[in-house]
Amino acid sequence: MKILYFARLREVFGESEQLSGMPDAASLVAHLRARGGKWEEALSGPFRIAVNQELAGMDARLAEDDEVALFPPVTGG
Amino acid sequence: MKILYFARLREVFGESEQLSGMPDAASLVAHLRARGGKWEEALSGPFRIAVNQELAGMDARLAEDDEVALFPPVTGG
Amino acid sequence: MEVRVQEQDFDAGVEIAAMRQRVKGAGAIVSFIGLVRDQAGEIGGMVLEHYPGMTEKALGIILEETKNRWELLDALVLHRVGRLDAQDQIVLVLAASSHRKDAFESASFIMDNLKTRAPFWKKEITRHGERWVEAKESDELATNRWRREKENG
Amino acid sequence: MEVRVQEQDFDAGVEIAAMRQRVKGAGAIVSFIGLVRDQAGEIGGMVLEHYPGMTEKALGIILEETKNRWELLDALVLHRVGRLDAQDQIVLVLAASSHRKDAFESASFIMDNLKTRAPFWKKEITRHGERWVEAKESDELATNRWRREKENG
Repeated sequence: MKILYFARLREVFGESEQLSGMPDAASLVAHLRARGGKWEEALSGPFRIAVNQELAGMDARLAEDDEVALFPPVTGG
Repeated sequence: MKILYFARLREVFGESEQLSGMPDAASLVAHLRARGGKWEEALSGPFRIAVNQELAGMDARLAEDDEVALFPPVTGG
Repeated sequence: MEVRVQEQDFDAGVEIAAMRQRVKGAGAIVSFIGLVRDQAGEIGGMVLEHYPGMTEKALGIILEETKNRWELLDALVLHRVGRLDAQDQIVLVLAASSHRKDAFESASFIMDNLKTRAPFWKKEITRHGERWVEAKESDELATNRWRREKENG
Repeated sequence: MEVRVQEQDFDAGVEIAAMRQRVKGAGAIVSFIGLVRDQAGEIGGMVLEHYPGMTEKALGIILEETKNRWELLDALVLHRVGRLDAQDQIVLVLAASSHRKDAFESASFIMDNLKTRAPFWKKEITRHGERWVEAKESDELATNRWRREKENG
């Protein structure tokens, strides 16, 4: 699955990466945090997850062809 | 005092008239109603009173140099 | 703060641009435009009468109340009078504030109070003749809602 | 119903005029303009990032919800991205309805939901450097208020 990062998270993690074998959003986040360092740090603050361009919770199921995005709480308008 | 009429009341009563010796708004209205006919009829529906260009109640005191206006409930905007 | 009563049409874009120039530091500008509605293709036009002098005074008081209640940086009320056709613009209200909630509520408060306290009267011209528009109870209720909200909060 | 995301500036007057042309029978058009606020003369500008694709989808969903809840004849959300300067226009929301209350509440609902659900991020450029704008709790509360109002009535 494709993982996208935006705003502050993009500056720390880069624009995107490919990952596989993540059954749900919580597993994905745990996997990223386990990388330690900047990953653990950046994901300790508030962030949001979107699955296929819709906001989702940590319990969201993930499929291999999903587009998953992690980003800070939005601040437009 | 000068009495002004607007909208539906203006069409029935004319634009304005001079009256004197009306101590308050209620006396003025009673005086106009006592004329009977179109006066009684037009003042049987809802209407508003302004004294010196501010909305006032029937208990509003009147002075000889006041500008008093009678008109239907407003419908602008 | 400005009140204008005029026969000629207005351009909301021009008024908004002028307000942006005047007001530095605004974060939000809300505009309301009221139009001559023609629901059934019945209304050929409208004549708007007002009470010169009282109109400006009443709108000025409403703007003062708005300024006392919200963080309002600038406001404009522009109301047309005279002959209007279907779909013509009747009224423009602008409210500028630092915060969107203040701008929205200011514009809404001004319109609700204008509807019940500013001396304008509409006479519709239909195929069947002319008729004075009746005041709506819902407008009185909308004005009273602000009074209640103030008392409760 | 229209959603636009663009770098270039917009003219609210042109958009309002276009909506008036499109929508026959509207009685009220409410517009909201959000501006880059510079409270202390500190902000030299701003960069607005977004999530292409999701932005349009999220705004489309918000417009659908608005249409289901109010009598909405037409609506526009136009949001800028990229580099903006102090006092530049960021966002334009238009809502047209037969009734002023529906137009006001629609525009306000769209803005409140845009603030918490549309993927835009602001980075301020100040004299002291750049910083990502923090989300405000008051925006979450504003969005939640609509949810509560719906549940209560």
